[in-house]
Parts: sequence; structure tokens; C-alpha cells
Amino acid sequence: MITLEHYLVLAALLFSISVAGIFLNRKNVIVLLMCIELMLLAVNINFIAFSFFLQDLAGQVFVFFILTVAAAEAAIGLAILVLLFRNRGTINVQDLDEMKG
Amino acid sequence: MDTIYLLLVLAPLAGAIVAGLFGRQIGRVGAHSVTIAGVAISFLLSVVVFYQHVFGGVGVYNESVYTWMVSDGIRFEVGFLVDNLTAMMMLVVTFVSLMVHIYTIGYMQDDPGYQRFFAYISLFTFSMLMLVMANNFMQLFFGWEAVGLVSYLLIGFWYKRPTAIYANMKAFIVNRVGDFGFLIGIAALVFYTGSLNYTEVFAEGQAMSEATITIWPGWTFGLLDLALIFLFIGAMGKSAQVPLHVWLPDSMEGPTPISALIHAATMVTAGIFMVARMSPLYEFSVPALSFILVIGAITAFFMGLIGLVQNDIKRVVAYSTLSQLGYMTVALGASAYAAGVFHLMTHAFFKALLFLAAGSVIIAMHHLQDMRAMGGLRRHMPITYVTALIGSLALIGFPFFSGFFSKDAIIEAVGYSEIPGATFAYWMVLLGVFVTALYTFRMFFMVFHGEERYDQAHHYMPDHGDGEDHHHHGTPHPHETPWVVTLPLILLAIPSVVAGYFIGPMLFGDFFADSIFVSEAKDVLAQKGESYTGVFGFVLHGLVAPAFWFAMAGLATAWYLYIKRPDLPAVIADRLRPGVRILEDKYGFDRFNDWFFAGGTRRRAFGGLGVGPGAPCAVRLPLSLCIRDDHRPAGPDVRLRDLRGFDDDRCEAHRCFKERPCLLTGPF
Amino acid sequence: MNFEIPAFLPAVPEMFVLGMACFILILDAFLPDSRRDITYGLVQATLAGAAVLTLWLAGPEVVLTFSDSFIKDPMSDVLKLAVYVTSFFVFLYSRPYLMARDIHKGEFYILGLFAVLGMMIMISGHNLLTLYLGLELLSLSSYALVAFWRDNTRASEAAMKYFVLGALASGLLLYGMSMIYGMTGSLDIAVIASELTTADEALNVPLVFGLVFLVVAIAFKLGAVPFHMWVPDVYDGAPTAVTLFIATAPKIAAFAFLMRLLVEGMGPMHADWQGMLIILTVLSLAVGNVIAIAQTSIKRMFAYSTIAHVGFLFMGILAGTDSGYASAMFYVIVYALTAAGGFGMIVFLSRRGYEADRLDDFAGLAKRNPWFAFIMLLLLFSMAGVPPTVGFYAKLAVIQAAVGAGLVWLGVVAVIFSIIGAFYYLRVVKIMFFDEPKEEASEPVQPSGALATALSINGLAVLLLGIFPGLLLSVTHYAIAG
Amino acid sequence: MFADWPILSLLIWLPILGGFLTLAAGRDAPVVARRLGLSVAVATFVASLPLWFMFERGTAEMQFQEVASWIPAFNVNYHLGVDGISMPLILLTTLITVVVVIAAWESVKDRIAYYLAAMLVMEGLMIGMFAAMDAVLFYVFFEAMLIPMFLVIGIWGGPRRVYATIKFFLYTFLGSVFMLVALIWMYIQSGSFLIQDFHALQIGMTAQILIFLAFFLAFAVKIPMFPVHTWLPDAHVEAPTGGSVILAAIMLKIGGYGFLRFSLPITPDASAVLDTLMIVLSLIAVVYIGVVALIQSDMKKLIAYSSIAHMGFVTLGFFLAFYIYSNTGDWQGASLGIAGGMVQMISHGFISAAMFLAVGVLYDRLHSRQIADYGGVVNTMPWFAAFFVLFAMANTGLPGTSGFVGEFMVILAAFKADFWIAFLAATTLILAAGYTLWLVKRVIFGTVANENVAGLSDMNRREFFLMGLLAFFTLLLGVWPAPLLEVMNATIDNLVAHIAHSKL
Amino acid sequence: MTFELFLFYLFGAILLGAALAMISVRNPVHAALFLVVCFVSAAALWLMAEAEFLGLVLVLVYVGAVMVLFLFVVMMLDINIARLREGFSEYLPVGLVVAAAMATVLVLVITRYITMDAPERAGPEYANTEALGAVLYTEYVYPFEIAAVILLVAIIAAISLTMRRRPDNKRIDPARQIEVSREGRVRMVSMKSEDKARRARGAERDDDPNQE
Repeated sequence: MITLEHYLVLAALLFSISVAGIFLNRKNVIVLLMCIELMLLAVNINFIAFSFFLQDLAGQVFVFFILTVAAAEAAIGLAILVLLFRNRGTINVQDLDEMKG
Repeated sequence: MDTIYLLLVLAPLAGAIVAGLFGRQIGRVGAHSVTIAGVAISFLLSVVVFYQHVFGGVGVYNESVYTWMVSDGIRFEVGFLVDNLTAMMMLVVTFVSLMVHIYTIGYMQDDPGYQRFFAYISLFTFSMLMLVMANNFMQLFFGWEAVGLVSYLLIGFWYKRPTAIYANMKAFIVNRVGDFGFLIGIAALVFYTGSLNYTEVFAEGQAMSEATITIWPGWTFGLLDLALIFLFIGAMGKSAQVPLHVWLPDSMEGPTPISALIHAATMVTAGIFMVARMSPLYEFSVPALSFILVIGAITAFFMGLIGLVQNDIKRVVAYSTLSQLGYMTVALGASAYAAGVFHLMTHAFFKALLFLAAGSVIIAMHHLQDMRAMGGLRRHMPITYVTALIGSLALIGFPFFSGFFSKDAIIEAVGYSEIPGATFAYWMVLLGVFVTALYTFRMFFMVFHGEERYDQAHHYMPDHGDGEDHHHHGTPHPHETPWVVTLPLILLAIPSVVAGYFIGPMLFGDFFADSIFVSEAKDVLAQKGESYTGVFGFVLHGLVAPAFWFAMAGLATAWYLYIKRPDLPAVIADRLRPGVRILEDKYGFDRFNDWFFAGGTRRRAFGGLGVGPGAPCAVRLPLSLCIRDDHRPAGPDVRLRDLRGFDDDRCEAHRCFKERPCLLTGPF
Repeated sequence: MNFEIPAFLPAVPEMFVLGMACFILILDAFLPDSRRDITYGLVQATLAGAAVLTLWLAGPEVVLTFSDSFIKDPMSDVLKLAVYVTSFFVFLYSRPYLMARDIHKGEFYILGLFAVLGMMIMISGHNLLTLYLGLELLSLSSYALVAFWRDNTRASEAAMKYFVLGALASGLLLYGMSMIYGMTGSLDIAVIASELTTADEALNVPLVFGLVFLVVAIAFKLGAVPFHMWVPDVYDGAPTAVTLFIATAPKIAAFAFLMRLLVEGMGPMHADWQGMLIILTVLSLAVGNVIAIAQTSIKRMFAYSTIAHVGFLFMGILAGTDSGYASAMFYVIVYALTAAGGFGMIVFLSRRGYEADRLDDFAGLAKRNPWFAFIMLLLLFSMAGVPPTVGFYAKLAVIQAAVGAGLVWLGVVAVIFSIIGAFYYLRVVKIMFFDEPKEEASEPVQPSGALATALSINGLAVLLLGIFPGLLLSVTHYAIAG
Repeated sequence: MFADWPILSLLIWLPILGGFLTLAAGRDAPVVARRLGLSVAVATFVASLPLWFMFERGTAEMQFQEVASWIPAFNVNYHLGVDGISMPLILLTTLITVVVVIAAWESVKDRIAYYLAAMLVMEGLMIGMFAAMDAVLFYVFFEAMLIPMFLVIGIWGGPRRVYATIKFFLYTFLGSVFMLVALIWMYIQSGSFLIQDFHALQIGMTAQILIFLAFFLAFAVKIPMFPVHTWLPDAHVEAPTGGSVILAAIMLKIGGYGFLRFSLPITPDASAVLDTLMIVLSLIAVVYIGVVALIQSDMKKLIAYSSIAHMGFVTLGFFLAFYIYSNTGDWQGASLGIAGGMVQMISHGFISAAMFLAVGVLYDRLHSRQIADYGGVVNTMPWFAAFFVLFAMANTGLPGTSGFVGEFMVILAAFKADFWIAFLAATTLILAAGYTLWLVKRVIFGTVANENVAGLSDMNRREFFLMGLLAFFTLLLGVWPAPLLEVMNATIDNLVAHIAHSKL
Repeated sequence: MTFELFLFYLFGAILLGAALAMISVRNPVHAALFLVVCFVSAAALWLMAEAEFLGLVLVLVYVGAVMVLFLFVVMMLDINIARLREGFSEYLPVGLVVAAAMATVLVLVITRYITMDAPERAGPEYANTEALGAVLYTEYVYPFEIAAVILLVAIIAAISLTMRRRPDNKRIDPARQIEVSREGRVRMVSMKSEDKARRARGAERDDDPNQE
């Protein structure tokens, strides 16, 4: 029998992995963006699990919107990425630290 | 009566204000006229007051003029207490002041600060009157400080002389040390009585003598003893008692009339007057009296000794003044207040006379003061000579001169006294008589007798550095001074002789009955009075007393050394080199003070906190944060050797701080 | 299936702004670059219109609509008005800056307008979903705005950083929201609150857990320490006009977000989030103020000072009392106003090819133009919290709230750091008044145009509100307590 | 007929508005600025006179009260009023401002309109602070004052003015913010920001001590007391003459006023516990700072240190009360000390103002404040020398001048507390005489030191007027302080009665 | 273990494995592909939780659109892979520790405190899409509108950020060529001589030469 914990633990592990990914790929913006997608996925799993166990559609609706927003976010993020690449010829995030002054 | 007293006090003040603020407009004549008028009014009124009180049977006047302020239930008032003591003091003050005013016309005639000078001395007269007429401690303190101020201004009258402006600062500060004690004394009295008024405080005298104050855990002090000793410290400052005497000889940097008026006759006796005035309190405190007695005795003898080695005519008189003040103090300590005050009065006359005579000589010698360049002036200045002789005889206590009566009374009174230290004091004053006679006639003979040594004047000409034109360099040709100078001499010579004859009523009568309180047990004057049969009897008695013979011995010695064998003093001085050096060094007081206060405070302020050069940076740094920048040398004359520790380069941390003063100021 | 048409009236301002935004978007596409002022004018008119509508609708009653996902209460009215005003100033200040750099494009205004819409949605959000969407609308617009000076490398770097951390924060927020949703079974703020009051102990731990994510996410968005690292880089890297925008109005919305989420929704868990906010407050105050001292760029300095101000904002909220919320609201409005003026001054002094964003660019301003030096002084003193500027009352109010909540020590900490804060503001004053102007920027500043007027008004407002703080304070109290 | 006029509001806003008017009208016309500024200052002074003449003696009630709601949300009111403590200080402020405006007549050449505006605004703020009965109002004025002062020192100051201004600002700001926390705490407790309500507030011991320390920081910096005094010499040295005058004559008084208005009545028990600390710090100020003053080479710095030493007397007088009580068992003498402190503040207002003006007179001529650059000034400036000596004497506390009165009272009261306190306090007689007379000796007396001094011209009529005015007040207060005491007595007695009640 | 549970573990393992792979692979293209795997397996899991519509959307929208966009960008930009990996090992320990700690805490909290009874499975007549649609356009119409705006903003942003008219475009506009006049050809400009500072600054900051 699949319980709520199953879902939640899965989501939690996924979330942790995405956080680890953000840590590990601090220089690589594109993977960073993917990690964020992963994180949203974890959240979505949470919502869907709750939604199912609560028998409440609101969670699913939320996921729906998260997906929408995530798509929009990805579009903007990638646009910025392209812009950055055009300007600097790299997407290496660590170099952003040059700005510290 | 109010009006009289007010007028009496305010007349000199008015003169001072007019002469001081409008001196340029009213001119020299205007200035001296108005001030002399003011003081003359005061003098005449003083005579009236004296007459009324002494002969007219007017009782003690004790009223407030106005309320200065009221705080916490304590009334601070300005008021007058006039009794026989006050009346006598008023008379002395205004009389000597008047004389000095007149004398000044001649003495200062070519000084550019003429008007200013008159303003000052009139102001002084006002202050002194306020002091003696006070009926409360606050006003007393006011007068006390005000005379100090005028003294400061007058010592530094020739402000271009470095010595003068040094002397006046010294005078003021040393006086302030005394005032410091005085103020604490007043505070102690107010602490107990809650009042500043004499009568109210005096009424508590008995009760206060039983009160105690714990100064330190386990160290309890009689409140009254404490208060009175501190009060007397004030007197020590003003009346130049050891060790606060150091300012008085230096004060001779001021013009001579000032030396006569302030530093001989009046201001310096304020302390004596004060103790006499406080007799209803002092009588309850044997420790305080004992203290007074010992201090006075030391002053009387040791200051006289210094007079022996002085060559400046005014300084000799100054040390003599110190010594005589010591006599008065001894009298107070022996509970013979009346004798002290009596000596105060006679001394005022003859010492003013001596100073003015000295001034006369100085005028004649064209502002030369060194006795080694004088001699034989007798022929050139007969009036000065005679009056100076009178003054000198009075000073040494020659029979029938005023000093004889007052000094003898003191010596005898001390002899009768039984409080601790009396024996010591007795021997001191007795020996002092010999010394007095010796230095007095040393001076007298050196100035008026012997060969004329004017050709050596250029050796001893004072270098005042002010380049004023009244210094006629070259060999002086002395001649008698004008009448404005000699007239006061003559007028002062009279009381110098006759003032002593009042000894009967003043010492042994009830002249001071209302003002001075002496407890039965200690009434030495009464003991002396039992044998008093009149002036002649007193003199006859005196002729067999040791004091007279000591004086004669001194006189004779002076004659032998300075007339008979003028070569001897140098030989003797050579033999007694160490002793003489101590005397010439004035026992090292000045040197000590310079080291301790002038240099020492600055060193102590930092060095004492462990901030000397050897102190570790860790200690110095935090301290230097507090006093950053405060350690810059103030001028070339400041010794700041020990402060160099702050001079940065040795203290790395400190330098860092200075250059980049920490995070807060860093970005600047 | 019975569905009622929701009451649209309370949302009319949002609709108006949206409609206008779409209209301007289309219109702008057909305008040549030279006629861009039309866009600008329309945007400002939109803000004014929205203000009118909001005022018209304003009232003390609480209205819920759209299935309770939209709320119109006094707080929303006041905050929306504050957003309009701030945005109005921001657009006004921005225009000359953009024109001078040939980036005077319609996108700036349109994205700005959408951001305003996002803020309005946040302010009126009464549902985790609407709050989230409002936040995203604002964030996405902001990311685009930061990057929108396309040729500027620093701007795109800043945008990237902003985006990554913003998205991360969103993820955290969502995780927290999911927890809360799961534990309470609802997305509705009111339901969550009532569920929480009746929730049993067992539920508490996961809720606290969700709360942690929520708070961290908010801290990220607001730039509270230790989630502040993006703030200086973004403020510094973004074009000043955009910095001006993202540093001001969104803070007001963020305040509303906090209020809705933490206070109204998680109110019963006040004790839990108070502790978290205290940590954030202290850290923000400390780090913001201390690091600001070391800055040479005034934009970075303001960035760090913003971090510190966020600390103060939290302080009001964590007190957990109505007057605390009111004071935090006061604080944030004052902050927005003052920061708008401060950044506006940078814009004002900048010229084509010359960014007056270094501290020494302000050197000798008093000699170049005393009036604006005075205005800047007022603004800086307001930020430092020196009376009689309004900033003082803001600090007073929040400290009072903290002290009132028994957190005297927090008040003391706050004042200690406000002293440090005073120092670096003062340094700017010192540079303006006592230093000599730099050689290349020594000519007198010629005040001209609307910007100068608006700046003067802004600066004087800081003073006037300081002399009569009662008005705004009453308004905020009204907004909170109804 | 003036009884119900809003005199206090007038006094606050007249100079502030007048200051802005001066700025607006005289920005490019120095003559207009001077005239306008002077008119405003004089008008304010005249307007302040009714306070003195219509003040009801013998009551501790607040008078000339004005109340208007200001920040209803916090129950903060625009509440003004004066009692015997604040009224004399307000008069001092209006008087000194006139002096400062006149003193700036020629010596400030650069941007005079701004300068006068700053001074006038500052005047209004200071009056507001003294008149405020509401703690927030008080605090607002208290802090706002810093801004004009900051600018005055920073713009017209000396070479190291930047360092000095920042130090000045941060020190005072640092001190005051803690007070703010304390005020807020008390507001929370009492529900009101009215200072009188704070007085009535019952506060526990720990809280009292904390509150006391908060106030202490604020006021000790301002007055300034020993460890936090270092800003003052710097600020004085760098400030222009007018700035120094305001700083010394009025700003320092704010600290003392604060102690009386807040620390003593609000936290009497904490004051009683910590009075030893206060007294020790005061005595350090008197003795140690006096010694520090001795070694100064800069005239202004010397006077600044002397100010600190004199202010030590103020705090000493204030905090003797509890010591007296524990020593003698009653409060007799407490109000003497407090009144002494108050008189000392007023007196110091005149004397220090005059001293700084005197330095300003010299500085205007030779542009040096170094003592070593002078000497024998009396030869070329006799009138100046006369005034200088007079004020120097007042500074040393000579009877007959105002400097004596306060010191005398405090020392009398100090003896009631403890012998050693009186002993150490009385050393000021020596120390003050030492540093002041040494200054006089080096600057005034002696032969003309150099060509610069030889070329000095005596005071002009303007300077003469200022000096004369201050001399008049110095002497008046010294000769007849009764009217001042009459004004203060009831208030101070009431204060003592208040602090005699423990709040625990 | 039921089949259901087996499927859950299966897809869960795939999901986690792919996620781990995604964050650790060197090549962004591979990472994107692993992310696709994640999405697909997650979609499968959602189906098991009666979220059919969302599962489909995830595959269609995410895998079909968003991930393609990712891949497109990755491939479009000529990314230096080696440089991107710099620092990976440097951050590895801290990343692992943080993630492990987080995972531990999360899992502990979840397993200990959160339990919910599994609901009745919905019957075959239940249409998830329909139910979702019913609430989406009624109860959630307001968020729906907002989402629309967000998408609009994304469009605007993406266009305005990436679409560019190249300034160095050599395209000829015939209309302008015709309109040319003599005055338009040569323009006399009187110039002040530039001072040094200005020139220096011009070089330092990307100054516009038209400024004068």
C-alpha cells in the first residue's frame, strides 16, 4: 500500500538532491536552472500526494499553476542566460563574483 | 547706620569704577582725585563709626543688606557686622589705604598705568572692607577672594615683566590653595549649622565641638577641629604662613605702595583678623589652636632668618612681614586674640611706614632695590631716614614704640599659654626677636649709614626688560622725595609710635569684649593683665623681660657687623656656607613647588597612571584613547619629558590608531 | 455544480491596470522610439487611475471575492496606494536616466506595470496560490527588468544571479506551502488560520517545518541575512533605474506578503516564526550595517542598508501585535519613499555615460547644488533615523513594537546597529558637504525638469512626514486595525 | 494679557521659520541675511522675556503649557511647558543666540546666510527640547539639533573638522539611541509619552538601573562626563566661534537638563545605587580633566577641557542628593547641590560663551588658536585684556562672578555628602586658577611676543558689546543670584521631594 | 508488497537515480536528458495518485516544450563544459553534507509526524481532467487569469531580452536612399577642443561620442 509518507519521502529526497545539485553546480547556470526545475518537481510531488490523500483538488490546481509558472520562469531564465552568454561568452556563474566591490 | 556703612563700603568702589572705566576720560588728576575722595570718605566715616562704637556706646551692628540668594533653607546674604574689632580694622584699612593713595601720586607719577593703579587700590579697599565688615562666611569668602584678585592684578601691575606675571600667578594660585582649605572649612561649618551667619554659627560652637566626622573608616575627627584647621589653612594662604608663604616675597614684584598696603598692612592680616573673628569657635578647639601656634612659631622664626640673607630692600621687609605675621599667628594660637589683633594694628602702621620708606628710597635710587648699592642715604633723605628709624624701632620692639607693646604682649602671652606646642612657640618667638632686630638694622645700616656705594648700582639694577623710561641708568644721585611721598611717611610714623599706648584698653580692657571670646581657662591675656598697671609699668616690666634683651642684642650685632666691621658679614657667610645656602634657597620651597606642581602635575597626570615611557603599550593604548591629542606640549617652558611616551613612535599600537583611527573613522 | 459570478468590483484596480498594461503594450509596439513619452505618460496615468479607483473603493470593510482568494481590506488599500505612489516616483526618476542611455523603451514601463500588478495581487492575495502567483508575476517582471539593458554586461550578470536565487527562493516557498497545505488541507489563508488554531500538537512539527521553508523563502526574497548575498550584486549591477524600482515598491508588496502569510495565515504559530524572525533581524541588522561601511559604491551601500532596513521591518512584524504590524507597515512605506529618493538622487546626478554611483561622485555636492545636497541630507538622515525626519518615527515605531513585545534586548541591538548605520549615512553627508568636488564632476548641478521637482518633493516629504508623523501613523494603524 | 498666548510655540517656530527665511532671502545677499538673522534672534529673545516676568514663582507646576495631539497612534502629543529648571535654560538659549548671531557678523565670511539659518534653526530646536513635556517630542528635538550643529562644524570648522564632526555626531547619537529604547519601554509601561507620567511610573530595580544607564549614556555624552568626553575638545577646536559658543553655552546644558528631567525623577533608586559611580566620574572630570587642561597648547582646547571640568560640578551637584541622604539621613542639602548644579550650568553658559568669543576675537585677527602664538596681548588690546581677565576670573570661580555661585553651593552640599567629595571638588579652586591664569599669563600678559601681536587692534564696538553683555550677566548673576534661585527653588524642592520616595 | 507499491518503488528509484545523475553529469545535454527521465517517471507516479491530467501535462508541456527549450539553448550556446565543472569537487563535500542533513531531517519529520489514511480509490467514472477543469474555471478563475498574465510577461521578457535588431546590420533602406538631400550628406559641426579629463573618462566609461 502506498502511503503518504512514501510520496513525501520521495519528494523530500528529490528536494534534497536538487539542493545538493545547486550546491555542486554553482558555476554552471544551466544545470542550476535544471536543479530548480527538479526542486519544483519535488514540490509538485508533495502537492499531488497531499491532494490525493486529502481528496482535495486544490493541490492539483496548485501544481497546475506551478507548472505554468515554471515554464514561464524557464523561458525568462533561459532568455537571461542567452543574454549573458552573448555579453560575456560564458555562462559561468562564479565569475559573477567579479562584481563584488 | 545702614547708610553710613553702605556709603563707607561703596565709596571706594565707586572711585574704582570711575577711575577704572573712565580713566582715560578723567585723566590722571581726575583718577587720583576721585579715588582719594572715595577712600577719604571711607576713612572719615570709619572714624565716625569707630568713635560711635568705642565712645558713643553704639552697640554691635549686625544686619543684612540684601539677600544674595536662598537655597535649601540656607540664606546667603550680604550684611555687615560692626563691632569694636571691625571698627578698628576699618580704621586701619582706610587709614593705611588713604596714606597709600596719597603716596602713590608721587610714587607712580610717571607710570603709564596711573589710573588703572588707582582703580585697583580703591577696589582693594572696597574688597577689604567687605571682608572685615562681613557678618557671614559667604561675604567673608567674597572679600577673601576679592582681595586676592586685586592682589593678583597689582602684583602683575607691570605686566611686561616676566617675573611680575609669574609672581602674580603664583600668588593667586598659592592663595587658592589656602582658599581651598577655607572653603572646606566653611562647608564643614555649614554642614553642621546649616547657616552661614556668624552669630548663628558661633552659637553652635560649643555643641559643634562635640560633633565628630568620620573621614575614613575608623578615623574619626572632631568636626570643629577639622573645620577650624581648614579655615586656618585659608588664613595660612592669605597671611602667608609656612608653607603657603611662598608667594609673599615674590609679590614684591608689584609696585611698592602695594607692598605696603596689601602685602604688609591689610590683606595679609586678613587671616589674623579671620581667626580673631572666629574666636568663639577656635576657643573650643585645642587641636586647631595648637596647630596655629606651631605654624605661627615656625613662620615667625624661620622666615625672619631668611630676611638675614636678602639684599633686596623690599624683600627684607617682606620676610620681616612674614615673620611678624607669624607673631600674630602665635598670639592667636595662644588664645591671645586681642594681642594678635593689636599687633596687627601696630604692625600695619609701622610696616606700611617701612615699606613706604623703602619705596621712598627706591624712588630716590631710581628704582634700584639692592641694598648693596646703597649706603649713607641718611644725609640725602632726612625725612625718610627719621621715619624709617621710627619704623625700624617699632619693628624690633624698642620700648615706647608701638611694636614693643604688641610684641611683648604676644611673647608673654605665649609664655603663659599651656596648650601643646606653647613652649616651642615661646622659644621661637623669643629667638625671633633677636633675628628681627638683626635683619632690621642690617637693612637700616646698609641703606642709611656707611659708605655710599651708588657706583655699583649697575651691578644690581633690576633687569625688568620692559624698557620703561623711568629707569635712569647710571649712577643715581639720591635726594629727598616730594611731599606726597614724605607726608604719608610722617603721618604713618605718628601711629607707629603712639598706637602702642592703647594697649591698656585693647588688651586688658573690654574693648574686644563683644567681638572676641576667650574661655576662662585659656585667657592668657587676663593672666598678663593681672599685672598690668599702665603703659609705663608695662615698659618697665618689659625692660627686664628677655625679649627686650634679645632685641638689644640683635641691634648691637647689626651695628657691629654693618657699621663697625662691614667686612665681617662676608667672612661669616663664607664660614656658614651650607646654612646660608639653605637660607638663600628659602628652604627649597619654591624649588619643591616648581617640581611638584608646575612640572609634576603634568607628569603625574599620566605617568602616575602607569603611562610612562616604560609602561606597556597595552596599558597606554586605552588611556591614550581617552586623552588622545591632549599630550601636546603646551609651550617651550613645559617639561613633558615623561609624556614623550605618547609621542607615538615608540608605541606602535598607538600610532596605528592615530593613523587609521579604528574602524569607525577608518573610511575617512 | 453551482457557480456564482464573483464580485469583480473589489478587483477593479487590478483589472484596470491589467487592461491598461495590455493596451499600452499593443500601443507601444506601434510607437517610434521618439514617441516613447506617450507610453510613459500612459503608464503614469494608469497609476493615477488605479489610485483613483483604489481610493474610490477604499473603505474599512473587508471584502472577499473570487472564492475568497482575493481580499480587499484597509491594509490592501493603503499598501496599494503606497505602491502607486512609489512606482510613480520611480518611473518619473527613471525616464531621464533611460533616455540618456538610449534604453528608453516601452518594455521598461510595461514590465514595470506588470510588476505593479504583481504587487497588487500580492497585496490582495488571500490564498497561497494567489500569493504565489502574484509573487511570481512580480519576480519574473523584475528579472526581466534587471536584464533589460541588454548591452550591459553587469546588468545581465546581475539578472542571472537574481533569477537563480529568486527561483531557488520560490522553490523553497513552494515546499513550505505544500507542507502547510498538506497539514491544513487548504490553500485559503483564513481556513489555514482557523485550522491552525484547532490543530493538535502532532501536526505542529511538520507545520513548523513548513514554516521554516516559508520564512527562509521570504528571507531570500527580501534579502535578509543570511540569504542576502544576491542583494548587493543585483542592486549594483542593475541599471540604476531598475535598482530604484526593485529596491522600493516591491518591499511594500513583500510586507503585504509577509502579513498575509505569516500573520494572517500562520498567526496562531506566532511564537514559532517570531524566533526565526528574531534571528533574521539580528543578523540583518548586523551584517547590513557593518558591511555597508566598507562600500565605495553608493548603490552597494544602499543595498546593504536595505538589508538592514529589512531587519527593522522584521522587527515590527515579529512583535506580533497590531501596533507592531502597523509600525512595520509604516516602516516599509517610509523606507520605500526614502529609498526612492536616495536612488533617485543617484539617477539625478548621473549623466549620459556617467553613473554617479560611487561615493565620491557625491563629493562637494553642497557646493555644486546646495539644495539637492540638503534634500539628500534629509533622505540620508531619514534612513539613519535621525529626527525630525520621518525615518526616526519608523525606527521608533518598530523598536517600540519590539520593546512592547518584551524584547527590550532586541531594541537595544537595533539601536546599536542603527548607530553604526548612522555612521555610513553620515559619511555620505560628510562627502557631500565637506569634501571638494571631483575634477570631472565639479560643474554645478543644474536642476531641471520634473525629476528635480519630484526629488524636492520627495525629500521634503521625508521632512514633513517627520514633522507630522501622526498622519501616516494613523493611516497604518487604520490599515491594520481597521 | 500674554498668559494664554502660545509663547513656547512661538519661541520654537519663530527662529526656525526665521532661519529658513534668512536662508531664502539672504542666500546671495549677506547684508540682508545678517539683518534678518539678527532681527529674528532679537525678536526671539524679546519674545522669551515674558517667560521670565510672567513665570509664577513658588510652584513646581509646569507653566505656559500647550497641548496638541501629534501622533495619536502612540499617544504622543505636542506638549510644551516649562518649569523652574527649563525656563532659565530657554532664556539662556535665546540670549546666547543673539550673541552668536552678532558674533558672526564679520567673522563668518563664507555663506553667512546658511550659517545664520543653521544657528537660528538650532535655537528653535534647543528651545523645543527644553520646553518639551513629551518624551518623543523631546527626543526629536534632541536629535534634530545635531544636524545643524553637524553642518556648522563641518562647513565652517577648522582643518580637522570632518573628524570632529563625525566624532561629535556619532558620540551624541550613540548616547541618545539607548535613551530612546528606555523611553519606549516606559511608554509601554505607562501608556503615555508624557514625561510626568514617567515620573510617576513604578519601576523595578533592574529596570531602573538599565533605564538609568540608557539615560546616562545619552546625557553623559552630551554634558560630557569623563570617559565619553573626548568628542568635546575636538568639536570645540574645529568649530567656528559661534559653534563653540552654542556648543559650550547651551548644548552641554542639555545633558544636565536631561539628568534632572529624566534620570533623577524616573529612576531615583537606580540613581541612589549608582550615585557613587556618578560622583566618581564627576570628580574625575573635576580633577583629572582640570589637570589635562593644564597642558593644553590650544586655547580652545584648554577652554573645552575647562568646560568639562565645570560640567563635572553640575553632575556632582545633581547626584549628591542620595549620598547626602545615606550619610546624614535626611535630604537637607540635596536641593542645594541640585540648585548649585543648575546655577553652574547657567553661569557656565555665560562664561564659556565669553571665553570662546574671546578666543574668536583673537582668532579673527591672527587665525591661530595656539597659545604660543600670542603673548602680551594686553599691550595692544587693553580692553580685550580686561574682559579676558574678567572672564578668566569668572572661570576660576571668583566670588562676585557667576562662576562662584554654583561651585560654592555644590561644595557646601558636597560636604554634607562626604568630606572627601568636598575635598576633591574644592581642588577646582586650585586647578581652575592654575589653567586659567596660566592661559592668561601666556596670552595676555608679558611683552609683545611677536609682530603679529604688535599689529593687533583692540575690539571693535560689536565685539565690545558682546563682551560687555556677557560680562554684565556674569557679574549680575555673581552679585545677585537670588532671582534665579527664586525661579528654580520650588521646582528643585519638588524634585527632591519626588526622588525621596522610592519607586520600589 | 503490492504491485502498486512495486511500481512506486520502481519509478521512485528511477526518479532519484536520474536526479542524482542529472546533478552530477559533466555534460549539460546529458543533464537535460536525465531531467527528462525524472519528469517522465514523476509523471508515472502522479498517475498513481489520481493526477492523470497533471501527469500528462508534465510530459507534454515539460518534456515536450520546456526541456526542448533547455536542450535548444544548451546546444545553441557553445558552452565550455570543462570550465563549468570547475569547483564541482570543491563543493562536493559541503553539498553532500547539506543535502544529507536536509534529507535526514525531512525524512524523519515526515515519517514520524505525518500520517494520513489512504482515501478510497476513485471509480472509473472519475475524470480528473474534468474535475480539474471544473474548479479551474470557477473557483480558480482569478489565479488562472494571473497565470495568463505571467505567461504574457514571460513572452514579453523573452522577446525583449533576446530579440535584437543588430545595430551593425548592413541592410539598405531604399526609401531613405531616395529621400537623401545635400544638407543631409554633409553636416558642419563646430567643436570645442576636448579637455583631457573628459577624454580620459570617455575612454574609461563606454561613452557615447555623440555627447558633445
